[in-house]
This record gives sequence, C-alpha cells and structure tokens, in this order.
Amino acid sequence: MKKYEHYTDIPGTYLFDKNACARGYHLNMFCMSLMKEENRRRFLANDAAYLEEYPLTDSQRHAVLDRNWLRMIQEGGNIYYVSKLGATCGLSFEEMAAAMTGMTKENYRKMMLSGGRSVEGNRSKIEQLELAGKGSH
Amino acid sequence: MKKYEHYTDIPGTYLFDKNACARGYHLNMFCMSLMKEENRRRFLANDAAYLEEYPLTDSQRHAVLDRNWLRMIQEGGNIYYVSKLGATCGLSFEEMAAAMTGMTKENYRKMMLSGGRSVEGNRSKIEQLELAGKGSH
Amino acid sequence: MAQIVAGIGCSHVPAIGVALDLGKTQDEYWKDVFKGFERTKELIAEIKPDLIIEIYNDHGTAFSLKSIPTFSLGVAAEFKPADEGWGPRPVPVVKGDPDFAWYLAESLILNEFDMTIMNEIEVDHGLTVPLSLLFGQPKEWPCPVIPICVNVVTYPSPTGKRCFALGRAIRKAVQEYKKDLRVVVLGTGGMSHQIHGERCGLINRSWDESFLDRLSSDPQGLTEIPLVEYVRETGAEGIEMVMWLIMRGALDEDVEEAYRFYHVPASNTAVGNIVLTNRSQTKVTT
Amino acid sequence: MAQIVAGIGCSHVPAIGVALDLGKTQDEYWKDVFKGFERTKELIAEIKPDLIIEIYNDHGTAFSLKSIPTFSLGVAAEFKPADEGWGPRPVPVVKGDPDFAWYLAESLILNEFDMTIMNEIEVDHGLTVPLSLLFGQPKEWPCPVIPICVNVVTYPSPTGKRCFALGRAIRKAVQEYKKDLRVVVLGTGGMSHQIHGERCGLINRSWDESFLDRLSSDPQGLTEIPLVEYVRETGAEGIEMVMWLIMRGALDEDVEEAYRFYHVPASNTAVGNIVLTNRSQTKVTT
Ligand SMILES: [Fe+3]
Ligand SMILES: [Fe+3]
Repeated sequence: MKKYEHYTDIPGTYLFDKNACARGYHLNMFCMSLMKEENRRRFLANDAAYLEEYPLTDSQRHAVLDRNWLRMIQEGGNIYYVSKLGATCGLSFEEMAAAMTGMTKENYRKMMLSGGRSVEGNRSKIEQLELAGKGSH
Repeated sequence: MKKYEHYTDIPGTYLFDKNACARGYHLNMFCMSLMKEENRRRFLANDAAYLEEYPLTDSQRHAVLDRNWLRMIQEGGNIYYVSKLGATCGLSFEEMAAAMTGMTKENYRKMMLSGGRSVEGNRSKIEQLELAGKGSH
Repeated sequence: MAQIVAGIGCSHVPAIGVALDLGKTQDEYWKDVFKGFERTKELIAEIKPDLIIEIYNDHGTAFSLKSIPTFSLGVAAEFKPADEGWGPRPVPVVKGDPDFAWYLAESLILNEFDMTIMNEIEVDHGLTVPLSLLFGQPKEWPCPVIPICVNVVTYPSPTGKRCFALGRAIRKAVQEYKKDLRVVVLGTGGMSHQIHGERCGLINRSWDESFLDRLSSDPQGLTEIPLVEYVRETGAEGIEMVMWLIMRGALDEDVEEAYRFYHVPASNTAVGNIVLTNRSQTKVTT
Repeated sequence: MAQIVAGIGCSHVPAIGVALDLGKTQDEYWKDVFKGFERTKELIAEIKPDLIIEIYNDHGTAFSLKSIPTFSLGVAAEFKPADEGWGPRPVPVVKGDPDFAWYLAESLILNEFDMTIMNEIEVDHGLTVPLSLLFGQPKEWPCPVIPICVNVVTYPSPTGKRCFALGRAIRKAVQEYKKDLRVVVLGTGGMSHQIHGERCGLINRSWDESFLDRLSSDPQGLTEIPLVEYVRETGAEGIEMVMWLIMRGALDEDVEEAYRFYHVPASNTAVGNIVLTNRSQTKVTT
C-alpha cells in the first residue's frame, strides 16, 4: 500500500468503518434510545440499571458510566450516536470534542478561535513516526 | 405517448406505483402487523376493533371486513402485504388469486394446470377496446 | 483469489416451500417440480460452493413501506427466516459472512452502486425457497449466503441494464477478493406470474423460454427489455426476472448452459431453473 | 418546464441552530457568522425558489445502524424536526412535495441511481440549520423541500464522482419536469471539521478555500479527490463536503459565484457558504 494512503494511518481518528460498526453496534443503539425524553429520564435516574437492557461489553459499559467520550469512540461508538448521550448529559459537541482531546473547555475554545488545530503534523501516523525518528537518532 | 407503452394500459393489473403506495399506505401497514402471532389472534377475535387502530378509508375497511381481495388491491393494497392477511385467514396465494379473478378455486387451478391464462388478448386495454370496436361496428 | 464458478436462476414460489415443508413432494401436483430440480441438486453438490451470493426480493416482509431500498445487502452473521403470516418456515437459520459481505458492500459503493447496508434483516420465502430447492432439508445450510435484496415490489424496480451492471460489479469484487473462495451467484424469482388483479394466472411460456435461451445467446439484448414489457408479457410479478440479470452479469460473456428446467404451474407461477457456467472455466477443469 | 436557478453550499453546524433558537445571534461569538449569511438571505429572497432540493446527511437520527442507505429521498408530505437529545428544534415542520419527489425518485432510479425511497423520515439539524440560515425564523418555510439524504456516517460514503453524477441526474430530471418551477439545489455540510478522537478541532482553511475556488473553476477536478483525502486534510467529518458536489453537478459547467462566505469557528467547525448561478441564466435575466 502506498504511504499515507489508508485512513487507518490518520492520527487521533477512528473512522466509523465496518469494524467499528460491528464492535459498536449495541453501544450506538443504546445511544439512539436516548432520543426519547422518557428514556433520558430513566437513564439519568439510574444509568447502570438502564444499561442492563443493552448487551454492551464491560469496557463499553464503563466508558458510558464514566462519561469517557474518547473511550466510547474507541469502543466503536460513532460520534453522532454518542452525541445523543452527550445531549442527555447536557454537553454540546464542542464540550465532547474538548473532552476527547484532553483539553479544558476554555483551552479548546481558544484553539478554535485562533483558527483550529493545524493539519501540519497531524496528517499521518507514519509521517509522525518518521519525524520522531529523525529527532531521536 | 406511444400505444401500449404505459403500464396503466395493461388490463386487470394494478401496478404498485406511487399512487397505490400513497393510497394504500396504512392498509399495507395494517397487513404487515399480522406478521405477529399475537396480532393475528387479536385480529381474528375481533377484526373490526383491530382495524380501528389503523387510519383506513371506509372503502378499505369494508374491503378487509368483507375479505374482498380485489377491492383491497384496487384501494392501494399490495399483494405481498395483503398476503399477510390472506395467511391470517388461512388462504394461499393461489386461493387469493382465484378470488380476485372471480373464479372458483377448482376452475382457477384447472386453468393453471392447463398452462395458465394466455397473454393473447390480455396485453392492452387499448387493444381490447379496438377489438371490441371492430366486433360491434 | 475468489472466483464465480456458476450462476443459477431459480424461481422462489412460496407454495414450493410449503409443499416441501409439509412433505408433499411426491404428490401428483408437485412431483414433477421436485423431479425437475434433481439435476441441479447434483450439480450444486459437485460444485460445492464456499459461498452463495443470493439475489432475491423481499415480499413486504423485512421492509415496510417506510423505507424502500433499490438494492440492499445483508452484512449480518445470520438471517432468521421471517414469519410471513403462517409462522416462519421450518428451515435452518441462514448464516452470512460479515467479512465478505462488508468487503462486497465497500467495493460496490466505491464502484458507484448505491447500496443500502443491512445490519439486521429477516429473510422470507424469496431467499429460503431456492436454498431448499438446491439443498433439500439439511440441518444446516452447507455454506454462508450473502443476501442482495432488490426492490421489485414498488414501481420502479431497477432496470435490467442496471441489474446486469450490478452483476458485473459483483464479479469484479469477487475476483479481487483475497481468499480462495468458490462462489455461486443465485438469481431468484420469476418466471411468468401475476398474482393480483383480474389478470391473475397469466403465463407466457414462449416469452419465458426465449428469456432462458437468451441468457446464453444474447444477455446484452435482454438488458434492453423495458420494465413495462416484463409486466405486460409475463405478468405484473414477472418483473422479478430482472434479478436473473444480476446473476447473468456476474458471469463471463461466454457461458455454457449446464441444465435447464421449465414447468407450469406451481400455484400461480411458471417455475424456471437454469444452471450456467463460464465456458473458460469449464474448459480448464475438464 | 422546471429549471435549476441556483446552487447553494452551506454548512449545517448544529450549534448555529442552537444559537439562533436561543436568540444568541448578536453574541460576540456568533455575530460574524450570522452577518456572513445576510447577503445569501437577500439573494434567496430575490431568487424566490418554488422548491428546494436539499442534500444533507442524517446524523444517527432517522437512520439507526440497522439500515444504512447510500442515497435516500423523502417523498412524504411533511418532515418533522427530530429530537436529537435536546428535544426537537423549534422550527416549522418541513413540507415536502410528494408529486415532485416521486417523479424525481422514478427518474433517478430509471437513470441508474439506486435510491432508497423514504415514505416517513424525521429530519435533524443537517436539514433544518441551512433552512434557518437562508430564511431566518419564519412561521412557515417559504417553499417545499425535497430531502435527499447521503450516507457520510458509515465508511464508505459515495465517492465525489458518484455524487457529482447524481447532481447531473437531478438536473436532467428537473429540466424534464412539466411544471414551471424555479428550483434551488442546496448542498449542506462541511467545511473542515473533526468532532471525534484526539484530532478534534482540525481546520484546514487553505484546503477549504481551494475547494470553494474550484467549485467554479474546476468542478471535474474536485470529483477526483479520494475519500481519504477529505478525512486526512479536512477532518473526519469534513467528508460531508462530497454532498456539495451533488449540488455542483446539478448546475451547468459554466457558473458564476454570486457570493461566498468563510468563517472559523462555529463550535468545532469551519463555516462555509457559496451561492452559484448558471452563467447562461444570469445573462438571460440581467
Ligand atoms: Fe417473488
Ligand atoms: Fe453534519
């Protein structure tokens, strides 16, 4: 395969492909259930009990209980489905995004207001490794 | 439009097109509900009551209550959805077909065993009218 | 590399499934139908496919009118037989092959076929009856099946030309697949039948036989048949035959007819079955 | 005869909808965004479309993972705003045009686009935010809207080339429609944004601006961009820009850029907006 050709080479990115779709199926279906006010109420009242209705993996269940947005994505969550859980918890897309990068809300917003994250250095894992290699040898 | 070009010219045929789809929407959705054993039981116990759950037209409701298969098709029913009602009432596709043609089961089967209905004379309403015209004038 | 080793066309009349499930295969009415499939059963046993790509249509079972996909493809690990109003058919659950199915879906979409990917779908007689005709009544189906479902219920169905082109794209995808798989493409439905309206029971034997002939001699010509001709000449539900053109498109230009069977009637329908192999492969293996 | 009188590209950032719905349009953070759309609002008021064909994507709202259509088309009489987790947006119900929508679906399917026909669909911010940007907060939307929904959530989305070709087929269908309708095609989504993973917040202004330039100067060239380039260069969710190519394909080769606006940020996203008219029509009307 040509260098940089495949989407799995892109850093910090978990494209929602067939693997994610299979792995995250029930996690995303759970998130979708929160499009109903009644379900949001039930979930917020007792999230652990609500989750038992869905056959999630342990790791997925913990990610939801911990509101660990990045972990949910890594476990096959798709951001658009996961955003239904975000909304249920009162978070905007911006706040979820900040959380996934490990930045504070304020710093993330500051980054966006100054033009966003640059693509330079963020295109390719291979490129990053090569640059790191050059630095250390 | 060229002669014989359009499907509305075909006699005894109600192609399930956009008009049928719109007209028969709820009728077909009602039929689909009979794919569950519990619903079949409820329908057979009291069909009129069951039908009140679906916004059918009067004509559709009567067609269902009368088990008038041809009328159901004329009112936008699609045979594949309608067959779920047929099955609920213990009818095969062959029996429904016979009923739609106005033939007895026995005569319909006899026709099929001798090669089916011929396409000759059954291709086109325009053609039929022309032939009838020739005959009467 | 995977390869397509045969294309099979096969009616999927629900009453055939009922006859088989109720043990009526030797009844006077049915025995010729089942006898007609004996040679195809032998052929498929010799071919021993690793995978079947089955082209069929849903009959108002898995798809309500809410959503009407032109082409959909099942990527699930299994497909349960649906309850069509009589309870589900007593046949094995159909196993899929999610790896291959997703590979195929990706390949088709990137090659400009606008597939609907189905992660969950129950299958009706359109898919299970041909499996019964090919394999009888086993405890499990002998290989995985990838369902490709075509809208032929709501007008307009895809054109014959589009169906044939989809077959071509399926062939390309199979040939580029990295595992050694022997694949059979099974096109189902037809032949002439009309099961609604006063014209029920229409059968056009000569049209059907010409269609069977031209599958070998003039497949490109078949793709030019307008949708309205299927409806007028072979009955409204004869439109299902466009699905055979997907099977045909998946084969080489030059094919050999290994077997053919035609019978009237099964319930309202003319039953057709054809087995086609690529002449290039036939030569190599004999 | 109907004709396409303009193509509009427009981001559909949900936070813009929230800002409008909560009366924050004059806040420091938002005022430049809304100011940037003022000219487009004037232009659309002059154009007065009879119908809008809106290309958008569903964001895990109307479509669960059960069924993932590549292209779907809403033929219903109305489309209710969906509850995306915060309750539905307080905007008017979107009215469709079943006659035109079915006509369009038929034309596209017969011209070899494998559409999924949607008889019922709720619409999310992807469809309603651009309407808010074009028309503000009216009691009713000023014209019917035909939703065409594109899968850009599950990989692979349709290619840029396929999207452009769909635009062409939409143009053909509009031009052959028998009523006198002035139609606007609205392509939504983009521009650069990534809203998942550690790379969240990615913005590639120069790539976006080049894309906007090339919509006029080199549309065919844009169709050659591979899907992975959108993802790598503009963020994973920047892939939405393929939908602008459907809009572009619906216009003539030779277009005039009537207006352009570009702004960073709205929430995680670069906001883009462009208004394109066919140069042939522009000449006639001025
Ligand atoms: Fe069928
Ligand atoms: Fe979006």
